[in-house]
Amino acid sequence: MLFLQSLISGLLTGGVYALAGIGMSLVFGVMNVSNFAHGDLMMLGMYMAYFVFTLLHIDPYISLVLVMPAAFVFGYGLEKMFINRVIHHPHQNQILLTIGLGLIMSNTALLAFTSDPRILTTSYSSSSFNILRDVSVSVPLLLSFMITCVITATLYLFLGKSRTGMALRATSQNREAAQLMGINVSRMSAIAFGIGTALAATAGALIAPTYYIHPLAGHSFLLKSFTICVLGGLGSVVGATVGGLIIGVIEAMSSTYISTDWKDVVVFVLFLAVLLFRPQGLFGKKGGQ
Amino acid sequence: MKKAILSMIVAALPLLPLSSEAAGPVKIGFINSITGKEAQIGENLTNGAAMAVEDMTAKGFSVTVIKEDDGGDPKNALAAYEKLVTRDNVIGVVGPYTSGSANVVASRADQYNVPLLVPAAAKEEITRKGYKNVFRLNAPADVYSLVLMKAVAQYKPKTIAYVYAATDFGVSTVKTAQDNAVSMGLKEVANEKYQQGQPDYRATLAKVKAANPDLVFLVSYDADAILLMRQAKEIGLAPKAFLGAGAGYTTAQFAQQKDISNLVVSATQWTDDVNWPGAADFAKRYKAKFAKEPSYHAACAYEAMRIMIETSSKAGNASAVQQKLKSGSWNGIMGPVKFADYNGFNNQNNHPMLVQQLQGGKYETVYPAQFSKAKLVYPFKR
Amino acid sequence: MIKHLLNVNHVNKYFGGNVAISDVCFSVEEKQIFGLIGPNGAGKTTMFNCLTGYYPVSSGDIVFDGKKINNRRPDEVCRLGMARTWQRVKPLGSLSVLDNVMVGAFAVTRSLHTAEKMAREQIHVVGLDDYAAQLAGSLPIGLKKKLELARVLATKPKMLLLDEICGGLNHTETWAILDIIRSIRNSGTTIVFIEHDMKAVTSICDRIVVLNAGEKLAEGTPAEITSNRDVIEAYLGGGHHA
Amino acid sequence: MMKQAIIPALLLAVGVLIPLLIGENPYITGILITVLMMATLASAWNILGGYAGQYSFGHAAYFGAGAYTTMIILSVSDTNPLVAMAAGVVVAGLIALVTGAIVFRLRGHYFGLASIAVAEIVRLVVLNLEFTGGAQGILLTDVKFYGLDLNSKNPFYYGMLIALVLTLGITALVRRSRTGYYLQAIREDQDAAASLGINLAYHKNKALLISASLTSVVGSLYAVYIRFIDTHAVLDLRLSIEIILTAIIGGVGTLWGPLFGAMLLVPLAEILRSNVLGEALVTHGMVPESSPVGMFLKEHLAHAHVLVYGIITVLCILYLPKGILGLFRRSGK
Repeated sequence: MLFLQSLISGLLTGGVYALAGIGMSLVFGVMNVSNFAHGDLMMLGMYMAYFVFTLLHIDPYISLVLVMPAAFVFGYGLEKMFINRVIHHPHQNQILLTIGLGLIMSNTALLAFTSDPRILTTSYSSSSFNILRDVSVSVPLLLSFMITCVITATLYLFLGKSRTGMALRATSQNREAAQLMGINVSRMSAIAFGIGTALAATAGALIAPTYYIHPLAGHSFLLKSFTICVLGGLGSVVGATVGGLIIGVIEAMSSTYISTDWKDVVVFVLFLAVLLFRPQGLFGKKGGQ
Repeated sequence: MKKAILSMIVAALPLLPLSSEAAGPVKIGFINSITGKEAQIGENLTNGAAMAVEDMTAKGFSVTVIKEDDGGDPKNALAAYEKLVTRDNVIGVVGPYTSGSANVVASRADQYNVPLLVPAAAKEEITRKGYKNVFRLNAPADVYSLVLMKAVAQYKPKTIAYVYAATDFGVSTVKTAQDNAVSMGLKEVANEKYQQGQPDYRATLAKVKAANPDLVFLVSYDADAILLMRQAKEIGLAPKAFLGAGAGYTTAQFAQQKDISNLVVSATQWTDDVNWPGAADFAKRYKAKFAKEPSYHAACAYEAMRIMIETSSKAGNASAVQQKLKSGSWNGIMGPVKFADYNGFNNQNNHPMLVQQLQGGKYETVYPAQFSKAKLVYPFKR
Repeated sequence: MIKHLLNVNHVNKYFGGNVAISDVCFSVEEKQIFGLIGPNGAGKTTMFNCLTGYYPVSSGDIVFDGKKINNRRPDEVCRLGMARTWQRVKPLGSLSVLDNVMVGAFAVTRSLHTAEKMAREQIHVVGLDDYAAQLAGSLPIGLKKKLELARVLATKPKMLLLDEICGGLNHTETWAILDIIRSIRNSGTTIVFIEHDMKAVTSICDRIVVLNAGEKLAEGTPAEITSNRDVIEAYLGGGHHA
Repeated sequence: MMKQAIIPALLLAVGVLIPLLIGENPYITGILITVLMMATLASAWNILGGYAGQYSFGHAAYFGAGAYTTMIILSVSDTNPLVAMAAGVVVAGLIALVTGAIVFRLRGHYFGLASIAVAEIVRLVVLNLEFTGGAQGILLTDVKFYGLDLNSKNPFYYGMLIALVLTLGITALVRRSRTGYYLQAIREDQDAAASLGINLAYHKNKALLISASLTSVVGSLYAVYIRFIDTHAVLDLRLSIEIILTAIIGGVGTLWGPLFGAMLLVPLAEILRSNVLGEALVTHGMVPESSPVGMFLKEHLAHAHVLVYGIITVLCILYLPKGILGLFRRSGK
C-alpha cells in the first residue's frame, strides 16, 4: 500500500518536473545554453496563474491559455535582448548571464509582490479520491499530470511534423549545418527559448494550486530540472519526460524507504552515476565526452 | 600598467567611509533579514518595529533608528553590528532575526559593550553563554515543544511522530521535544526531517500514517505548513492531535485554509486574543496599517523596539542601557517582560508561550489556562 | 636491415554497427614519407584517431617503435614519439604563437628557458619568426597550419602524422609546406601523410596506402598507385559506376 | 624583473600598512577582511577556472570542508588552529580527488553541473549528519592562538592577507611554469593539448587540488574569524557563484583580476546592503525625502541590493566579458 502510494504521488509530481525539464532540455538542445534562470521563469508562471485567478477569476488550469503565449513572448524577447548576444561566448558566461537574469527576475518579484507567499486555493486544491481502498490520488495533481501529457504530446508532434519543429530539431542536431541549409538559426534560438519559457511557466502554473507562490519558489526546481535533463539526455524531449517521472518516483521512494532528508542526496548521486556511466543520458545522442 | 593602478585606485574608492555626523538624538540600531531566505518573516519584524517607532515618537521619545539588512548571512550581520557600534555610535541594537546571525553578533556584543536585544531568534545558546550585553525577549526553542506537550499531556497520548524542516529551529525544537516525550512516556514512531521547498511530501506523510501516531509534531515555516496539512488530508493522516511549532502554523494564511487547518494546535509567542495589555489594540492598528494580520514576530519586534527606545532615550549611553535592561521590567503587548537569569540562561525573558488552536478559522488561545478563554478540542477530527 | 617504425595489423574500428575501418594492415619504415589517401569517408582520419589514442580500436594491433599502443592515451602516444596535426587546426587561440610552440616543447623539457629556445628554433624552421608574439587565434589559416607544424615538431617526434596539412592552402603555400616536410624527413623524422591533393602526395611520398570505405584498396609507390585501376575507379568513379 | 616586482611590492606594502593607517576601526577592517577573503577565494578558483578553464560551480564544498573540519576539531579539542587548518586541507583534498575522478571525465556543461551536484551532496551530508552540527551549525566561543587577541580583527586581516599573497604567489609561479602552460593549453583545446603530450586528467586534478587546498585554508580562517558556521553560510551554492562572479568581473585567467573583482564587488555589496549611498543622497538634500525617489532610496534600496547585483552581473557579461582587466588588455603583450 505504502509502495503504491509513493509510486502514484511520485509519478504525478514527476509529471510537473518533466514539464520543467523538457523546457530546459529544449533550450539546451537548440541553443547549447544551460539556463539557470529556468526556476525563475517557473516562478513567473506561478504568479501569472495566481493573478489571473485572483483578478480575472479564471481557473489556473484554464489560465494556461493566457500564461503560455505570454510566457512565450517574454522568453522570445529575453532571448533577443540578452541571451542571443552571448550565444557564441563560453558556456560559463552564458551561465552567469542567466544567473544574473534570474536574480533580476526574482528580486523584482520580491519588490513587486513582497516575500509573503501566496496560496492559490481552488475548490479542489486539497481534494483527492481513493483507489484500491487506501491509496489516495490528488485531484489537482492528476489534472496537471493529464495536462502535462497533452502538452508533451503536442510538443512532440510539433517537433516531429511541423516545419518550424523540424527546423528546431535540425538546429539542435547541428547548428552550422542548419545554417548552411538556410535555416534562420538565430530565430530558432529565440523560438526555442520562447517555448522553453512557456513550458517553465506552464509547469509553474500547473503546480501553483498545490504549491505556494513565492519570488524564490522556482529555485528548488532548478537543480531538479538539470538533473532531469542530464538523466534523459540533454536536448531530448522524450528523455526529459521520462527523466522527470523517474526523478519524481525516486524521490517518493527514497522518502518512503530511506528517509526524507536523504532523498535529495539519492537524486544527486543518481545524477552523478548517470554522468559517469551514461553521459549521453538515457535517450540522448550528444555525449559528454 | 599605469591604467591598472589608476583603476585599482578607483576600485578602492568605495572603501572610504562616508562621513557621518555625530550629535542629535540618541541612536539605536535594528538588524533584520530584509532580503534573503528569511525575508518574509523579516518583513513582519520590520513592520512591528516601524509601529513601535511611530508609537514612541508620538509619545515624545526622540530616537534615531538605523536599519541594517543582514540577508540572513552571519557575516553581514556582523558587519552591520560593527558598523552600527563603531561608525554610527548607536547605544543599543535590536536584532538580528535569524539564529545564525544572532549567534555571531551575540558573541561580539561584550567586546563592544553595546547591548543587543534579540527579539525573535529561538536558538537556546544565544542567552546561555553568559554574555553580559545580550538580552532576549522571546522564549527560546525548548519552550515551544514544552508548552505544546504540556497542553495535551492530560489526554495521555501514547505515541508521537516528528515531521520537521531541516533548519536550526526545526532540529533544535524536535530535540527538546524528544526529551519531553521521554519524560512523558511517549513512544517515538516516526522521525522525518525534510528539506524546505519540496512540492511533494505525500510519501513522507504516508509513512507517518502507517506508523499511526497519537501526536504528529510538526515544525514548518511559511507555506510548507499549508502544503503538509493539505497533503496530510489527501493521504488521510488523522492523529489525535497535530502539534505545530514554528511560524508556519501561526499565520493568518494558514487559518484561512479552514478545511485543512481546523483544530491544528500550535505554539506561539503571542496571540491577538491574549489578555496582555495593548495586544488587541496592537493587532487592530497593525491590521489597519499593513492590511494583514500581525504575526508573533511582529509583536516581538514591536515590544523589543519599544523597550529599546524607552531604555535608550532614558539612558543616554550604552552601559546605562545595559544596566537599565538588566534591572528594568515592562508590561506590554508581550505580557510581563523581565530579563532574568535562570536554568542556565542569562538576560532571558522567561516569556510564557501560548498554545492556540484553530477553531472555525480563528486562533483561540487554549493554554495556559490563565491567559486563555477557549478550551482545547481533543482529539482532532476532520 | 629495414626497420619498421609502425606496424598496423588487421585493425578494425566499428561505431555502433557501422564499420569505419575494416581489417587494415600496413607498415611504415623509418624515415619514410608515407601517404594515406582515399576519398571522403574512406576512414583516413579515423585511422589517425586510432593510431594516436583518440579512439580505441575494436580489434587488431598497433605497434609503434616496438611497443603495442592500442589502448594508450593520446598524451602517452605523443610522449612515445608519435605526434599528430589536425585536419581542422586547433591553435591555442588566446596564447601567443611562441607560447603555443612552447607547449609542444614542454613534452621534452621542464625548463621554461629550454622550451623557449626550442620553440624559437621550430618557429624559425616554419618561418613564423615575425609572428611569434601574435595571438595564435588571430593568424590566417595558412600560418595556423605552419604553427601547428612547428608546435608538433617541438615535441621532437620520431613519427609525425599530418592530417591534410595542405588543405585550404593555395599553390605556393602548399609547396612551401611540402618543402618544410621534406626537410623534416631529412632531419630523421618519419612522416605519415593524409592528403587529398594527389599531386602533392605523389610528389612527396615514398610509399602510399589507399583506403576506400574503410578497407585497404591498394598499396605501393606513387607510380604504382597512379596507374592502379581500382584507385582511379575509386577516385573518379564515385558517382558513375560503369 | 625588478620592474615587474615593484607594483606587487607596493601593493603588499599598502596591504600591510592599512590596519595601521585606519587604526582601530573594526567595521572597515571587517570589510577589508571580506575583500581579502573573496580575492583569495576567487584567485584560488582562478587557478582551476581561469587557467585550466574548468569552471567549478561547487567551490563552496572546499570552503566548507576547511571551515567544518576546523570547527569540529577546535570544538572538541584544544588543537592548534594551524593543525586544524591542515586537517581541513586534507579533507578538502580528499573531496577534490573524488570530485576530480568523477567530473574530469566530463566536459563543458556536464562539468559545471557535476561540480554543483558534488557540492550539493557535501552540503546535504553535512546537514543530515549529527557530528557536523547538522542544521544547528557549530558555535565556537573560545579559540587560542599563540596569545593573539582573536577578538581583534587585525590577526584575521593579516591571516587573510597571507592567504592572498600565498595564493597569488602560487598563481604567479604556476603561470610561469610548464604546468601553467599546460593548464592554459587544456583551457584552449583539450584535444590539441592531449596530442601535445599533456595528461589531461593529471593536470586538471593537480589544478583542482591546488585550488581546493587554498580555498579550504580560507574556509578555516573564516570559520575561526566568524566562530559560527552552518551549511547556509559556508556550503551554499550562492557562495560558489559569488566566487565565480568575483573572478569574472575582475578578469579570469589573469593574475590580478580576482583581486580587482573583490575590491570592486565587496565594497559595492556593502554600500548597497548598508544603504549608505541612498541615505546620504537623502540626508544631504540631493534628493527630497518626501519624493517617490527619496522614499525609494531610503526605504527600498536596501531591499533592492540583490537586484542591483543581478543587473551588474548582466551588464558585465554583456559589456565586459573579459572583466575589468580585459579593458586594459590588448592583443599580444
